[in-house]
Amino acid sequence: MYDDRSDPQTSVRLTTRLITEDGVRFIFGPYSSGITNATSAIGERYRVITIATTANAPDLYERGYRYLFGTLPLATTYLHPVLEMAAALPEPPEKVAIITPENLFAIAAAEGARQKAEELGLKVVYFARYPQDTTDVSSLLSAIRDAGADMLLSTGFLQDGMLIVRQAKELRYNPKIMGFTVAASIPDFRTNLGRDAEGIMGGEWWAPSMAWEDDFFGSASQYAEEFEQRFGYVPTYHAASSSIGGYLLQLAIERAGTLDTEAVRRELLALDEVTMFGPIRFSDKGVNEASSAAGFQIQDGQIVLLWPEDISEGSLVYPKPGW
Amino acid sequence: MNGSSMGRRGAGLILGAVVLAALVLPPFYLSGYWVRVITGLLMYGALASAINIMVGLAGYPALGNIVFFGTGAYTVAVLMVKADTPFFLALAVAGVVAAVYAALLGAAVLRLRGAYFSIATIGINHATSELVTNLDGLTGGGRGTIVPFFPGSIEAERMFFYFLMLALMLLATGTVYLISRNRLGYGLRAIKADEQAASVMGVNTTRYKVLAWTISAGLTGLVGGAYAYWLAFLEPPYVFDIVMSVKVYIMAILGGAGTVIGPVVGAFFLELLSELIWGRFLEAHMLVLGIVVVLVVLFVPRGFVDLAGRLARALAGGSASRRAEGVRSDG
Amino acid sequence: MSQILVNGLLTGGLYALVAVGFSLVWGVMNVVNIAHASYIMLGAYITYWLFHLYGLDPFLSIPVSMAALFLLGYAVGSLVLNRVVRFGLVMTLVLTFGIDMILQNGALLLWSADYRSITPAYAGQGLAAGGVMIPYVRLAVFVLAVLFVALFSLFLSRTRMGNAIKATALNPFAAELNGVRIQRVYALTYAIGAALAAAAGSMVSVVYTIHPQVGNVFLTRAFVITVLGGLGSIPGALLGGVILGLAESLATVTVGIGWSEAISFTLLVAILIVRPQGLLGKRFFGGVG
Amino acid sequence: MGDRALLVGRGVTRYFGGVAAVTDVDFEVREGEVLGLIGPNGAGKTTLMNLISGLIPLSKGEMVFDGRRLNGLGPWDVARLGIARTFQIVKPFAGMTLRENVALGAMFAREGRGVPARQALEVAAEVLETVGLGDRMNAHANELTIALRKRLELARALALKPRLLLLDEVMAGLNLKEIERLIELIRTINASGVTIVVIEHVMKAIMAISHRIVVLHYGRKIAEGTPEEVARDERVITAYLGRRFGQGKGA
Repeated sequence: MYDDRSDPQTSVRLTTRLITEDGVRFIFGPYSSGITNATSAIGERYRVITIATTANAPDLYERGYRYLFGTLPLATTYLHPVLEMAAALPEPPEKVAIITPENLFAIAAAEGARQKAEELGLKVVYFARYPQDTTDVSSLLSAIRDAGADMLLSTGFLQDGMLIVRQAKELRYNPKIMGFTVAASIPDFRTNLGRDAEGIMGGEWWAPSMAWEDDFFGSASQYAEEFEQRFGYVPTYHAASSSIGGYLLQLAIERAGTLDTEAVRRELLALDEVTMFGPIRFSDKGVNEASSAAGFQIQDGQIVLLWPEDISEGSLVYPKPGW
Repeated sequence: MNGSSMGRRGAGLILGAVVLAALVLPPFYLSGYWVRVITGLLMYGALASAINIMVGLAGYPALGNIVFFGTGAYTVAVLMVKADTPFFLALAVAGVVAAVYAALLGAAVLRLRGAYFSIATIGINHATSELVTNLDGLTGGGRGTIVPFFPGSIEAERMFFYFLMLALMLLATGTVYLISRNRLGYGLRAIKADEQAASVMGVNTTRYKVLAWTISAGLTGLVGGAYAYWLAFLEPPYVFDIVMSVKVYIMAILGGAGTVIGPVVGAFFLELLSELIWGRFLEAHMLVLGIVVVLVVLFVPRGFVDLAGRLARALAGGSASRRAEGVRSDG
Repeated sequence: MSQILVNGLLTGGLYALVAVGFSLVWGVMNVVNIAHASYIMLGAYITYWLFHLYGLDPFLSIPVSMAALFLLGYAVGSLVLNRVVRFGLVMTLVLTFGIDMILQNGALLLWSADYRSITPAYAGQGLAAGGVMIPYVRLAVFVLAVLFVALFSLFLSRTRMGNAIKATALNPFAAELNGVRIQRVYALTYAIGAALAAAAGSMVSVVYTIHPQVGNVFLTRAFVITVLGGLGSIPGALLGGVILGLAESLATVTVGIGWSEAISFTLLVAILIVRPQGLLGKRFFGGVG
Repeated sequence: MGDRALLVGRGVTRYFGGVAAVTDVDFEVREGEVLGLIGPNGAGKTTLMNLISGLIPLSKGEMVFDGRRLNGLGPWDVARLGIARTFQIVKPFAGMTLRENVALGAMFAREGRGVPARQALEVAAEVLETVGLGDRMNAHANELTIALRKRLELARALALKPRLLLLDEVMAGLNLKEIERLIELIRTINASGVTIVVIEHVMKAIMAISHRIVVLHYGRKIAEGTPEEVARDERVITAYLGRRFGQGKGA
C-alpha cells in the first residue's frame, strides 16, 4: 500500500510499481474518479483487476475496460432519492437549481440529477458549474434566489458544501429543500455547521443503520461497531465500500479456485450477492447495478434515512426549517 | 587543433558513447516501474531543457511555461478523441499549436521584463487552464478527457514511451546546444546580459525573444502531447500545474541555467531525489521538497555546472584560467 | 442586482486586506512573496485554535495572530530572505515558493487536510436593508479590513519607520546613504507583510472554511489586485480589491461563475502589458522595456 | 573629409510625458568628420544619441542616414545600417569573454549580413588587437579596469564595421594618460574612414579631436561651428557659466 499524494503521475507510477515490482495481481483503486481514470488504464494494460471502491463517475465505466469493477452504483444516481422524495410530496417544490464544482464525479452526479428532475416533472431553472477551489458563492446563490429556485441541489464536496450552507444562511435564502451528495453525509459537515445543517437532505450509498447483512461482516451496524472499535471513528460509505470490495474479491478468488485473472474476472461478473453493503451485481461494464442510493435528512444532528420508504426511520421535515 | 584538444575530443566521444548506452539500455533490463520512473526523468529533462532556452539563454523567467505543456497535451487529446488523428500527426500539431500560441503571446508579453514577465506567464497559464475547463464540449472540462490507448503490448508501450521521451529530451537538449553555438544563442545571451546594448549591436531583440519563446514552447508542447498519450487521461489541473512548472524551473536553475547539459542534470537529480524522499518520508514528501528548494536557492543559486566549474578551478589552483565551459550562466 | 453589488463590495474589502501586505513586500523589497499564502493560512489557524481551545472570539484573536506572524516574518526576512534579495526577483520568488511549500505541508502534517470552520454565536446573523442582506460578520470583516488598510497607510506616512520603508521603496541606495539600515527595513517590511496576511487570515477563518491550502486562492487574488492597483500602492490595493470583488460578483450573474477566474487572469495579463504601473501606482521596479 | 552629409536631422523633437528633452533640433553629420556634441548636464545630448540609435522613437521631426529615413526603425535596424554606439555607463555582456562580446557585433554587422559565429570570433580577435586588448581576449569584462572596459565598449562598436560611430562619454572616469591614448585611438579610427559623433565633458579632449561642434542647451541647439567659433560664442558661455557672467563678458 502506497500513498499517492493525490497526483496522477505518482498514482500511475505507483500502480506500475505494484504490478511490476511487487507482483500484485489485484488492485484497490485510489480515491477519486479522476485518478482512478489514470490508474485503471495501467491495470487494464497489465490485465490486473482494479476494484474501485470510491470512484463511480460513469465515464470510468464507459471505456469498455474488462478489468475494472466498481462497488458503488453510478454517481449519476446519487441525488435520485432526494428528487424522488421531493416529487412524491403533496406540494412538491417547483423550481430546482443544481450547482456542481468542476470535477468528474460531481459533474456526473449533477447531470444525473438534472435528467432525473426533468423526468419527474421538476423544472430545472438554474444549472451551473463553479471552480473547485471557490471561496465565495454568495453571488451564485443570489442569482439562484433571483431565479426563484425553491429546491437547491449541490454535488460539491465538504468545503464548498459548507460554504454554500453558510452563505445561503447569510443571504437568508431559504429553499424548501437543500440536498447534497457526499458533503452532507460526512460527520464534519454536521459538527461544523451545527444547527445550520438541520433539515438538509442528501443521498447516501450506505449507512450503519441500513438493514443489510451478510455472513462475513454480519449486519451493517455490527460492521460499523467493529470498525469503530478498531479505528476509532464511525465508518462512512468509503470505508464500507472498501471493505466490501475486499470481501467480493476474496469470494471471487475462492470460487475460481485460482488467482488467474480471467477466472477471477468471470467469477466477479457472475456474483449476485446481498451483503452488509447492500445487493451487489456487476454489469458487463463492471458497475454495481443492483444497489441504489438511499435518501436522508439531517434531523437533530443525526442522519435519518427516509427513502426508499421501506427503510424509512422517520418522517421528512418539509419545507426545511428556515435559518 | 592541437594535441590536447584532440585528446579531449577522443575522451568526449568515449564519454558520449557511455552516456548513450546508459540512456538506451535501461528499458531492456529494468522492470516496468523503473522504466516508468526513468521515462519520467527524461520527460523532466526535456522540459528543463525547453525552459532553459528562455530562462538560461534569453534570461526571461518564464515561470508559467507549463501552459505550453497543457496546451500540447490538450491538443493531442482533442485531436485523437474528436478527430481520430493518428498520434504522431497529433503530436506534431501539438508542437505547432504551442509554438504559435507563444509567438502570438510573445509579441505583447515579451515587452515585460523580470518578475512582470514571470507573473504574466503565470497569469496566462491560469487563464488558459480556466479556458480549457470552460470549453467542456471540446475538452471535457473539469470531467477530464480520456485519450485512446497505445495499441500494442505492454512491452511495446513501455519501449515506445521510453524512447519517445528520450527522443524529445535529446531534441530539446540538442536544440539548446545548436542555439548556443549559433547567432541566435549569442544574441539571446546578449539580451540576457543587457537588452539595450544587444539591440544597438544589431540584435533584433523582439524577434529573437519571440523566436526563443516559440522554440521553447514548441518543445514544451511536444512533451505535453507525449505526456497526454502516455498518461491516457487529462484534467486541466494536472497539465496546467504551476507546482510542476516551478519544479521544472528549479531543475534548470539547480543544474545550471544557460548551460547545455545542466538542466538535464538538475532534472535527473531532483526527480530521483524526489523519488527517494518519497520512499523515506511518505507524508512529508512535499515538505522535504520545499526544504530542498530553499537550500538550492541559498547555496547553489548558480547551479551544479557552475559549482563544479568553481570546484575544479579551486582544485586546479589559481593558475587555471577562467574559461567558460560550454555556455556560461550568469545570474 | 443590488445584492450582487453588496456581495462584491464586501468580498472586495477582504481582498484588499489580503493584497495590501503582498503589494507592500513586492513594492518595497522587490520580492514576490509566494509564502503570503501560508501566512494567511497560519493566521486563520491561529484564530481557529484560539477559538476552539480557549473560546476566544475570532475578532479578538487578530492581534495575537498578527503578533505571531510578525515574529515569524521577521525571522524569515532577516535570516533567509535578506541573504538572497540581491540575487533578484526571480530567485526570491522561487525561494518564497519553497518556504510556502514547507509551511503548507507542515500544516498538513500537523493539522491534517480536514476542513475546519469557526461558528461564533453571531455567525449568519445580518442586516436586512431593502431586500439586501448584509451579514454582520462580513460587514465587520469589510470595515476592519478597510480600517487596517487605512491605519497602515497612516503608519507609512506618519512614522519614522514608515518613512524609512517608503524611502527604501523609492530608492534603496539613496535611503542607505541617508542612514537607513536597509537590511533592517527589509526584515521589518517582510514582517509587517506577514502580520497583515495574518490579519486577513484571521478574518478568512470567520467567513470561509479553512484548511492548509486555504491561502492559495487568496494569493492568486493578491496577484491580480497588486498588478491592478500598482505595486506598493495602498489606495491601489483597496481600489483593486473592490474592483476585483465586484467584477467576480458580476461575472457570476452574467457570463457564469466558471469564467470569473479566466476573466480576472486575462485582465491581469492585459494590465501588465498596457499599464504595468497599475491603476494608481508608481512604478518602483522593473517594468516595460 | 568631404562636405557630404552622412546623417541629417530636421526638427528632431522628443517629449517625455509632456516634458521636452530635445526640441526642434536641426543638425547634420558630415562624412568623415568628428562632430562634438556638448552642453551642460540635462541638455539632451544622450537623448539625441538615443534618438539616432533608435532606442527611443522621435516625437516629431525626421532623421535621414545616407539617404534612408531612420524614423520607425528599431535599434537593430539602425545598427545594421552602419551606426554603432557606446554607452556612457558601459554595458559589457556579462558571462561572455571579451572575444565573445566583440564577436557579437561582427555577427550582426552591417546590412544584416553578419557572419557565422566561428568567423565572427576571428574578426573579434582582430578588432581587440586594434584597441589594444589583444592579450586579454578570453578574460571576462568584470575583470577589466574601467579604462579597459571603455576600450571593450569601443571594440564592440567597431566590430559592427560602422560608417558612423556614436561615442557617449568614453573618457569619463579616465586619467590623463588614458585619455591621451584614447584620443589617439579615436583619431586612428576616424582616419580609417569612420565618421564619429562624440559626447564628452572633458573639454580639452573634445576641442582637440572635433572638427565641428554642436552645442545643446535645455534640449535646443544654441550654437554650431568649429571649436574656436563655439568657444567664442556668447550663448555657449552663458549656458555654461551662467547668465550674468555671459552678459558681463559680452558687454
